[in-house]
Amino acid sequence: TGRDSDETLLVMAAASLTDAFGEIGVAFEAANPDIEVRLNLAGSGALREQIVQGAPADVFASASAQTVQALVSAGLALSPTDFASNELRIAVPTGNPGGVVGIEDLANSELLIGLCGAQVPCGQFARQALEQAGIDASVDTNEGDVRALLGKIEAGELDAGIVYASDIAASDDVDEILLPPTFGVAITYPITILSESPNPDAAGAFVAFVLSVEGQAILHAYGFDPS
Amino acid sequence: MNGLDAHLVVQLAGGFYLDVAFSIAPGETLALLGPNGAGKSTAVDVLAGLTPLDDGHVVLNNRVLDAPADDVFVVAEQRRIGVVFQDYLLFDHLSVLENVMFGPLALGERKPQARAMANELLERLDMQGLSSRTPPQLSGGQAQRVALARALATQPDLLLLDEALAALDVTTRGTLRRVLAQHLSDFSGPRLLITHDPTDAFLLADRIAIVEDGSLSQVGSAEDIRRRPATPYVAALAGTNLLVGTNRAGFLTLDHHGHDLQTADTSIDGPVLITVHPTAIALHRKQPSGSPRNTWQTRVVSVEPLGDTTRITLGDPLPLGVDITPGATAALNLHEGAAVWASVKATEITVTPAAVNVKSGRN
Amino acid sequence: MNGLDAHLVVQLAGGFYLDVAFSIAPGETLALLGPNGAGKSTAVDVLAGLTPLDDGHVVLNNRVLDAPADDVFVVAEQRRIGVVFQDYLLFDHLSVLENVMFGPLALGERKPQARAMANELLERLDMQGLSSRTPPQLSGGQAQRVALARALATQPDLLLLDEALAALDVTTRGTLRRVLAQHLSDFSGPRLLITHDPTDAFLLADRIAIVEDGSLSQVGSAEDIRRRPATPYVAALAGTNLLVGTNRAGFLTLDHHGHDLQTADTSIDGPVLITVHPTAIALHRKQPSGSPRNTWQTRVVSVEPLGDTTRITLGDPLPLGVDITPGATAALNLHEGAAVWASVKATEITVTPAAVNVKSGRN
Amino acid sequence: MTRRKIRQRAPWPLLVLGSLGAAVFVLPLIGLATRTPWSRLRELVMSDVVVDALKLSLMTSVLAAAISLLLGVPLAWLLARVEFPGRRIVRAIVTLPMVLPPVVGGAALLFALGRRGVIGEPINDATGFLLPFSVWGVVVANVFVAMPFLVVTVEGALRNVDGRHEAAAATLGASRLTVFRRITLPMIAPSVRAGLVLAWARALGEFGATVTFAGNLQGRTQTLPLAVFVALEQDRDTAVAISLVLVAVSLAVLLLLRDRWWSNGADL
Amino acid sequence: MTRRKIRQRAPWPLLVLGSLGAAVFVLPLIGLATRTPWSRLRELVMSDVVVDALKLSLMTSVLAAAISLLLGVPLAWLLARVEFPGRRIVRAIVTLPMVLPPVVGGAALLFALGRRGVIGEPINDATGFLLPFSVWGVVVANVFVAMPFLVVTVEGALRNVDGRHEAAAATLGASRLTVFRRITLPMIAPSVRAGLVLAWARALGEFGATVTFAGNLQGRTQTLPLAVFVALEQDRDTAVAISLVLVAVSLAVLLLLRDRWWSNGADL
Ligand SMILES: Nc1ncnc2c1ncn2[C@@H]1O[C@H](COP(=O)(O)OP(=O)(O)OP(=O)(O)O)[C@@H](O)[C@H]1O
Ligand SMILES: Nc1ncnc2c1ncn2[C@@H]1O[C@H](COP(=O)(O)OP(=O)(O)OP(=O)(O)O)[C@@H](O)[C@H]1O
Ligand SMILES: [Mg+2]
Ligand SMILES: [Mg+2]
Repeated sequence: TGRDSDETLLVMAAASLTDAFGEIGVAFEAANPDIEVRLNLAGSGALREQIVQGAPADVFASASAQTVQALVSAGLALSPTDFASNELRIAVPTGNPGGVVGIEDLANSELLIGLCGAQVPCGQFARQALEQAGIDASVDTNEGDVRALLGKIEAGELDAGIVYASDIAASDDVDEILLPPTFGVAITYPITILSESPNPDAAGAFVAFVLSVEGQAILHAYGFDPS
Repeated sequence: MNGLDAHLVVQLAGGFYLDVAFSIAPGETLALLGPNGAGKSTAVDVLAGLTPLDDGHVVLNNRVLDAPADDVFVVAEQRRIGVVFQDYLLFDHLSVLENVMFGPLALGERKPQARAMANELLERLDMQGLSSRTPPQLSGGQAQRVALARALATQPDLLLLDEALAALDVTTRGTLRRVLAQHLSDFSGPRLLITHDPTDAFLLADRIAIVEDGSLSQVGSAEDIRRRPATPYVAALAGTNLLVGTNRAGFLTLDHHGHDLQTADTSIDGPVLITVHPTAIALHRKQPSGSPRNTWQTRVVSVEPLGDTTRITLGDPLPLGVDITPGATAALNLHEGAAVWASVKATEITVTPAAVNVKSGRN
Repeated sequence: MNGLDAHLVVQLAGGFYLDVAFSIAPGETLALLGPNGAGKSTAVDVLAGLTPLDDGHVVLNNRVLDAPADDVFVVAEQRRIGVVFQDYLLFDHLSVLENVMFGPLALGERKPQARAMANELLERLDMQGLSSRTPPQLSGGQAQRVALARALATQPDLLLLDEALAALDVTTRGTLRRVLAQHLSDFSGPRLLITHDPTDAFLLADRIAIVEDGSLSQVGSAEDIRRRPATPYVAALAGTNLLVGTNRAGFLTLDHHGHDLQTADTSIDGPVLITVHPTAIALHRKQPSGSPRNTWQTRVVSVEPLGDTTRITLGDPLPLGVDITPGATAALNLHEGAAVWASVKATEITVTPAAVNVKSGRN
Repeated sequence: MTRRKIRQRAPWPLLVLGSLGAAVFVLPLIGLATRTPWSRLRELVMSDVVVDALKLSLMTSVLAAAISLLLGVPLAWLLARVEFPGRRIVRAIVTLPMVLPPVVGGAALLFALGRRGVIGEPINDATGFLLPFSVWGVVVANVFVAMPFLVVTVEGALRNVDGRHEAAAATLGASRLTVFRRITLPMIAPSVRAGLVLAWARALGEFGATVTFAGNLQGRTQTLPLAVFVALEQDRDTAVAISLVLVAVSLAVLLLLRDRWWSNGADL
Repeated sequence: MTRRKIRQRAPWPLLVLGSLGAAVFVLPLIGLATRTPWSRLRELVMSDVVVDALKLSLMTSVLAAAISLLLGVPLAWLLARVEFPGRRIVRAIVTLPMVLPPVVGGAALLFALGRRGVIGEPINDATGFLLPFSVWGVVVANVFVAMPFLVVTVEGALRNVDGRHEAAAATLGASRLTVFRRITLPMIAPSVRAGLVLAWARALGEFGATVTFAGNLQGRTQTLPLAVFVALEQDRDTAVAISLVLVAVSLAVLLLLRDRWWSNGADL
């Protein structure tokens, strides 16, 4: 991406959007040759901190409505739009060595069970699902993000864990176990233009592109459902 | 006054207390001698500014360097005092040449000049071939010569030599004594020479000060020291015998020994120091009948061949050292434990008033 | 054989090459003397197992300790060789007592026994009051005594003393010489004593070996060394004069000087070493007319008062040292540059065949 | 009479540079202080989560420092004093945990010691023992990231020591082990202490390798840095508050320690 | 004749403990190696992203190490040699970045030097200069986390040095600065080198403070560890591959360096 551009657009994106936004960025640049997209990828919390501290960013795509809401209340972000949704699944290592059948098995203390931490969206959704199922899971670790959790399941270090459908789609080394639809929780990804954006027009164009058919198609390819 | 004027009072942590006062005129060499642990190296540290005084003063060429009472303290690097440390303290990471150049460079000398000066000094000390070695690659005596060269290279106002010749071999020692004598007479500042070797002191010093257990016990010329030793240590240094006693009209009562002596010197009455030179004592197998009024029987404690002479040590009642020729030793068949008669003429027994307190001479 | 049998061949990085062979019988003390940088400390390192041999061997009491040809090398800690290092190498983090106890404890001695032994040794070396100090809190001489005590405490099979008395004051030196003589005669192993002080060597050693520039130049009794010095260094050590020349029926042609001498000894023809004792040379203001056949005119180069005698150094044609009394010095009005006549009897000039290669005596 | 102290004056270039250096550390601390919710601090910090994490952190960091000392000092000695084939490579490998992002380090530990790891799998099959998700996993992760600091520091110090004193000890009959314990170690004591402090501090602050290798469970494997990380995603104030606990603990420990054995009593 | 080398034998307790210590580092490396996609390695590693990140990492870590050296050695000297009020506190503060989770350290830097920071705001208002999200931000973050290792190592070494040689230099007329440069520094050179290696390695591996303070922008602030982080979210193989690049770089640098000045040429 070494070509000359008139404008540089700084997009803060949650780490779980790395692949999808990488491709969206390339496609957006192709459509808008005078705009160069730079992605700043980190945990939603770290991104929020950087925005609060005055990062010269234009767009914020988060995995958590809460994070964005905090910025909106602080007057740092305009009102967000949901651009994608997702579902929860139980992931087990290929071959299911723990013999996990359903959500009840997560209460089995013989198995090594992992969840996302309660501080991150996937952890919050997983806990909602467990609560609805009335299961008191025997958790061995609360991972920092869904990728870390999935990594340990892929490696066979954990017998099972609750992750997003999009993550399972991206992995070759896990099998999935569907959760009954009644336990489904609404998982949405908000995107917003930041109030102090140096390039509000380009930012608007980028958000529009994400919401466009082309953008949604890319997201779908990476396992996200439309919002 | 010009030269050094020092009154050093220091209390060290272990309990050692130094309190000595002396001055050295410009161009004068004072030798400081004393038993191990007497405080000589401590005095060097204080003069050089490495240990601050607790009391007293150090004044060099009218410049006050240390005076606790007036809260004056000049740091070492501003004193212009050259030191040869007893343990050399060479810089192991620098070559011999760089060690010697260090001082001149630190004082702002240009590199070529510093190198020339260092090379010249090293040559004078017979070290020219070794200038690219580092100190760990030197022998003990070579290291000492580097330390000497390093101290001389700064052309200091005061030179402190703490046993600067101790590790040298006899020939180098002779050479260096000459080099040093030469250098010392060129050099107009005062200098302090610490040594355990009376020969060094006698040859190189104008005056000798004896420090024992933290205070001065005697100060004087080499002649004074040799003729009138004030303590057993000084007597040993001068190679003579020293006894303590009381003179009553030529009759000497000894303080620590049960034998009386007679001296020809009746001028002093009261407590005296008694000196008997080792060559003044004659030994006999049988009781001698001649003139010596001082005659007693004793046993030989040790026989030490010292080259041209043999040193005989006598036992009770008077523990004296006697020097006789190896021939006489053989003729008298002297050996450890042999019974002998000793005699000494009254005229050979010198007495001096016991003005100075006599110390044990060792701590 | 029992005792030490050593042939040391070592090449150091800087170019120094040591090749010496000697043996020491059990109970015998060999003194190793030599100029600075001759290789004495290197020999100590090799014997102690700190520097491996390049060739030769070290055999102690029939046990091969180092033999490169047979690929034998016994590490230092299994040699039972006690060393007093020239630079002491005391352990600064341990107290004086702990330094001395270190060896016995390392060898498996119980603590109380080790402490008792250490205390006894320290007392014998007059250090009892200082046992809780650490080495940096000691004077130079005190540190040396601790090094000595530490080496003696292990009761080694071989004792190596590298200038173990150099930093001691005269009185302690005397005491320690006695302590050491006592200890050495108690101790049945061989010992090697390195020193620059001929007195130490003459008093403590049974035999003397002279090493110069990495090889032995003379080995013999104190008497041999004194009477028949083989090199200028040994002559200086013995306090005598040495010249090199050729004898033809009593007529001596000198190698480096333009003056001939006559000797009474006509038994040796060819290259000889010529010894003239400093007291055998007479000085006169006018040309003497008596018997001495060897008479020449010269100038005084230096006058050094040495206590009982004065050492006069003569200039060309023969650079000889002369010892006369201070009285005679005054009577003859000798001073630097004074013109004098010197004479020496033909019977006082000793010659020995020049068997040993004469070295410069300094590196 | 008390000993007069001569004031050492620092040359100005050192003073200027050193002060700049200190500013690098003091400024962020001021930054942190300005954003600290001082009024709510007590309440934020006195939670179960923080107390559990603090206990665990202290225990595991001290254990890790101790293990680093036990294994690291001998390793440093081998690297500094014994010539063996591949010494240089081992030495370089020792510094890898410093370079490797801790998360990758944690992953490497999993690959080696995890349930499916090269070593971990046979051990787990044979004994049922499992390092990850246990306190011991935290300790192992801490040792892995912290020990290099000790090893490098101690090895540097060992190279500073001239071997003559050790040789002297050998002539007194001391075995190499005795020489090491009674001569070498005391001679380099200040550097061993420095290395120990470094290793302990690094272990106390360790996050990435721990979370990856040992997981994150309150009371079992959630150390203070992990608690901070969790809090960062939820509520910055809590995160800052927990960080201050961390800072306070290490300050307290360092201040206490130094008095005793850092400065040999000659300190201010 | 070449000098005979006497083989040093290591006492077995040191050998056992030291080998165990080495195992702590070698095992994870083996773990990593077993999971490395060797066949795809070249392809994974030769991407723009990795090349950009490698360049940036080398530059910023070397700069950070250099700055740490420049400021850290004088700071260590002040701490070891000059008595000033609050010395112990400054010394403890210096070790804080080791204890603070790097993410918190990064936040503290933001609080101090960010656009809204205590110092950063006035500076930004006056000059428009902004540290975060710039290369200099990466360097500052690296210095902050890396310098303590140098300071602690060097201070430990300074306390090992006996002052008599420095005193001897002073009697030769050398100012305190000259003594420092020409005597003190050379005497502790091995420890300075050790500290420099520690600092450089720590800077090379730095992640948390950088991502928080400087952001994660490819080509500007995305260092290798940040690239690893991004890759971890995408594809573990790439992450492992980039980590190996990191390992290779540091191995190469360390192996090259040591030959020259670590071991003073006396090495294997
Ligand atoms: N750092 C120190 N702390 C406490 N006491 C010390 C210290 N250094 C030396 N001493 C003691 O002070 C006294 C004087 O020591 P100093 O080194 O001045 O003796 P010295 O006259 O030079 O002896 P030597 O002839 O043996 O070198 C000794 O008793 C010694 O033990
Ligand atoms: N580590 C070394 N590397 C290279 N050369 C050395 C080393 N140590 C000593 N030498 C050289 O070897 C020679 C012999 O040194 P050694 O220390 O054995 O002399 P020495 O006879 O003990 O002298 P001194 O009486 O001065 O102590 C000297 O020329 C010295 O410079
Ligand atoms: Mg002394
Ligand atoms: Mg020697």
